Amino acid sequence: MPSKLESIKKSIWVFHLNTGSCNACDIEILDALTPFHDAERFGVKLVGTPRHADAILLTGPTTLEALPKVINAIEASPRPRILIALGSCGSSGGIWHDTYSTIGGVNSLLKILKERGVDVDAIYYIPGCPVRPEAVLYAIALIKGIVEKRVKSVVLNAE
Amino acid sequence: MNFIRKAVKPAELLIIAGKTKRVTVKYPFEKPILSPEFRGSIEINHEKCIGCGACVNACPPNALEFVESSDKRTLRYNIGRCIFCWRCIDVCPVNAITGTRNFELATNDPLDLYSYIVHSKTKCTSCSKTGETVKMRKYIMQRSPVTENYINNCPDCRREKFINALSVRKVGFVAK
Amino acid sequence: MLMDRNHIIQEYISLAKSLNGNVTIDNDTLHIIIPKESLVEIADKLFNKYQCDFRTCIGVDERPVNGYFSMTYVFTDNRNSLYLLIKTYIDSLNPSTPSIMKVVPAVDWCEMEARDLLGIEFTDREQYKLVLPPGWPDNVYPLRKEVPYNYRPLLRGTSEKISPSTELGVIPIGPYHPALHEPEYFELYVEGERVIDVKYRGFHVHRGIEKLAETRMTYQQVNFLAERICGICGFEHSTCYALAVEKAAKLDVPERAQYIRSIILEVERIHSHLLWLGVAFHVVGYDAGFMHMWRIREKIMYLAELLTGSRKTYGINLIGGVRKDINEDKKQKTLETLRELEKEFRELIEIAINVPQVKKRLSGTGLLPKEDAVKFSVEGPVARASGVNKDARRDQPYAAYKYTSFKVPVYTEGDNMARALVRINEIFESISIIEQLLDKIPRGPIMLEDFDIPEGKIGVQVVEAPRGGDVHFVITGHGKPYRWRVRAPTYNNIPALKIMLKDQPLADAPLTIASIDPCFSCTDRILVIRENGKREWLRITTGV
Amino acid sequence: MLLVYLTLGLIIGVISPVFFDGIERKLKAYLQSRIGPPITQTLYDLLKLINKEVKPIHTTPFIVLYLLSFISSTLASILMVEIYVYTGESLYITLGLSLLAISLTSLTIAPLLVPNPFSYAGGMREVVLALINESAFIVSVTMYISLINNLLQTEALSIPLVLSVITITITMFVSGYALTGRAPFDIAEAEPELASGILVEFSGKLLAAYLYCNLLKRFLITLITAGVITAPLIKHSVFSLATTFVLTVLLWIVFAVISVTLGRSRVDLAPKTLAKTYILFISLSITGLLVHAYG
Repeated sequence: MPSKLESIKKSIWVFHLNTGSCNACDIEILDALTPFHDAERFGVKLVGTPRHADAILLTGPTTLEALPKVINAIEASPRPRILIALGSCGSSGGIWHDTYSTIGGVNSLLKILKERGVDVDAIYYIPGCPVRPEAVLYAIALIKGIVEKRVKSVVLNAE
Repeated sequence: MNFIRKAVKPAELLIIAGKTKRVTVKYPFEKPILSPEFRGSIEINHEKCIGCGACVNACPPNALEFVESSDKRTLRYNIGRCIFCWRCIDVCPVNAITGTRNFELATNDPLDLYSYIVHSKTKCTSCSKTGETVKMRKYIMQRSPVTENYINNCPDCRREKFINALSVRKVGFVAK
Repeated sequence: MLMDRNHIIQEYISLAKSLNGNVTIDNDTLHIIIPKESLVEIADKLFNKYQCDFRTCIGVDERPVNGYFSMTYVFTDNRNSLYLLIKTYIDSLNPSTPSIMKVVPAVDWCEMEARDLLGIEFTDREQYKLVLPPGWPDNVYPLRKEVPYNYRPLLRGTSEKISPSTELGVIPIGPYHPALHEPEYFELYVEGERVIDVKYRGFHVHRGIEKLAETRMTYQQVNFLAERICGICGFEHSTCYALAVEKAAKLDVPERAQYIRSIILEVERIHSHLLWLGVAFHVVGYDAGFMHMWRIREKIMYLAELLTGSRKTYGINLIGGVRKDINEDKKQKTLETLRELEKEFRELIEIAINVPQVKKRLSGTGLLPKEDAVKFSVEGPVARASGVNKDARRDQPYAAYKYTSFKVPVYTEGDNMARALVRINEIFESISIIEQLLDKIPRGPIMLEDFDIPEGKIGVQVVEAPRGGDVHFVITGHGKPYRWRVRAPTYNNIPALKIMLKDQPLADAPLTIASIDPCFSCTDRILVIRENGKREWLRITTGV
Repeated sequence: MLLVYLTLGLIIGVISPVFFDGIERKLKAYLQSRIGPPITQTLYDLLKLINKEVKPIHTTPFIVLYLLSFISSTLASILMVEIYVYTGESLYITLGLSLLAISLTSLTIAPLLVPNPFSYAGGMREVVLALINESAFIVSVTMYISLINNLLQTEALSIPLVLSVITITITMFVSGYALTGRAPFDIAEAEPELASGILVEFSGKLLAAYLYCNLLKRFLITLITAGVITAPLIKHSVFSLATTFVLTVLLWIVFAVISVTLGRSRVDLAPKTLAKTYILFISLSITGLLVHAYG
């Protein structure tokens, strides 16, 4: 639904979910809103309830304890909604990607969401450990289409 | 008097605001505030990399991993899992890994997060089992006085040959 | 003083001997092995008679080594800089031991954690599930050596539905809030706007750190893992881990490295306290204060990046030293930044603390009397605001703190204002500590070359994090720790919240919860009515 | 001619709150040393919300009904205030104030219909605040009009009367400010403890409608305050209408600046402080009036 996503580009309201992260990303998200970085100039706002959210920020490898609540929160947010996996833990489980009490990043979560029939309109990944506030701003600019995607997969032959 | 001064104290915030003015850096339209020491993503030079696996052993979150197949050994770098500690740079014996100050890594495609360096594996001349990477073997040969014959075998064959040679010398034949 | 210390050590030894204990002394640590029958008595004596500080307890699966489980209780004698490790062996077939909760109330959680993770039963107390998620299979104890670290059970019934409730007096408060730490969930029972009871459910971030360290990781990798226990005071954790291993292995780390560690620790303390003040202002709705506090904090973040290479999770600690040096240029820059910071902070905090709403809502709320503070063994600014004078930097000097002089601010009011004031004073102290350290920093290497770590040695270390004492306990193993136990200060502080929240206005609950600086605020729990008319509680208790 | 002005005024009344809010956010951002969102941001927010899915609550129809009643009575009230400013007939301001009472009531009730503890707690707080402020505001506005007319008619300057006018003006400003739900008095939304309180369950169009209603409420209250100040002073009809609008913007900005420097109050503190202030100032004003009349 690209046309629907177009409508949220000018005002992205974000609900922040800590799914078991170490808080470094969480404070950097907050930092992105403070004077030096000021994400609000892009229309970004942190909201207090998933009902108002356009984007759900996931920071953390999604612990088993947090999993049901994460699913509920995503389900509770109205569509169109985007998911933003933040930091190395969010993107792919990070340093905890295979421990006993996590499900290891957003990819496993997406599978579970699919099983439950919870749709997400787009997913963005922001690597970083922790994510710099500028990296958050870059991702927002990417969502809004201001900047070009710079990272891409390369396959190189050693010989 | 003191009472009034205290009452209007909160308004002094306006003075501070007036003094500091705007501090916002207009990233991405301006350059970000980045210290010269910042650790960003790493770059692996595929020409220098020998596929030894020192970085794979040192990497705390397993962002650098080997993906093995019968004749290829692929070094996979997962930026999505990298914690940017640069331990791999510390341990790389051939300085193939360099650090950058790049943090603009956001993407909407999970496949973008992976990059690969494909190494061919050596084959044992005796048993066709595959072993370390070709470049790793070259690296070892340049640095240590081992014969090509010796190193072209896999460790199993090497041991077997050694035992055989030993038994030939001691008892004159190879026990089956 | 030295006489005194020897005298008290003798007293501890005779106490242990009288209870059939076995004592070995290792520098500042007394290892006391005691039969489990005498456990309660010795804990009672140490905690109540000698007024030792209870830090944590550790369950260890020693079956591969000697066929027993063991429990170790860490006490510290703050006046004499002594660590007392009370260890008892527990039969592996029927793992059960008396609980010391009657005499040391603060042991509550860590005993339950040992029960969850190792399957040790505790008699004479109420037992409940604490750490593991609901639906975790019985008889699987992740910290037992035979369980693989990446064992993932199939969990069923993951959606948490509570029976339909019309009670509007229950206000769920949990953590999704900006700048908060561990996701925690509080259920506040309110009468009008007054809190009458509190229920707590935490451990949403149980990620299996301890298990990971003793399986997949190596000694040097664990530093980076330790740093990710907490994103705000991570460097304290990695320092604490490194110091504990170095203590166990008796490594002589270069002085310069210790100085650099102390400097970075103080930088982190300043950033953490500024963050807390900002968040506290945000919680009381004073957003301008929050913004300006974080504007000031940005300088410290830049400084941290300059000194270490990363804004957070600095990643410069290794066992044996640090990875980045501080050169003359950086030193000047640091001093300059600190001077600016001090000036701006002084200006701003004076204004912020005088905002009528901030002042009114901080003073007199979230009271924690001294007796309760001692009973729950609370840590850090929470303890110091309630008149408990303890600070590991002074009591158990580590890194380079013995070369500095600083004041430990102590207030007796025990309210949120006192906790804020402790933190404000500590920022000024930290600035002065960094200046002293930079002034005195010796030349030399920053990393110990070539060392090995013997197996089976025990190291325990307390490091004063911004929120209180971190405790790390390490038993060395082959190439990696055999057992690594971490206790963060918030672990002891949260149970005290029950006292602090009771009879408070609901509006101050987030502030009070934030005041212990797990600074988290609220959660949503949303009642949705499904299309089929079924009522269902959605609990969105996750978040920061 | 009047009809043209009024239609114009009404259109301004409908659209401008959205941009006023944009200005307020920009100003706040400036006082927090940052750039802040563009002035059109609130408009973007509302447009986006309109395009979003609505998560249904079973009481939605009632809430919509209350919001409709709010919007209609508010627009009628704006019209009445404009006519008052244009003509100077105090009958119209009386009508405007009674319409204000209706509209505030509908807006206060709406969140109480949401089956959620946060919303309920927030709603109750709103009711407590509204009870105190609404009456204080209406009383002070009516008193202000009669007092200022009295003052303008008296030949010699009467100090008790001036004092009386000053105290009642302060009451009017304070209660008006409190009614707009800004900083110390935004306890109903109280994000940290109540997860946006009264707004917690609203989503999509419903949220857009509710947020817009709140902006409209702010505008109406600011407009009334500006209107009663201008009307007795400037008699020229169109000019006084224009002045009222300018004054509305200025007042809005002043309120915004005040709200930056303050924190959020508590539900047990705010009504007490407010009630004390109102009782003190209104009785002072009455005393002043009595002294003027009989002294």
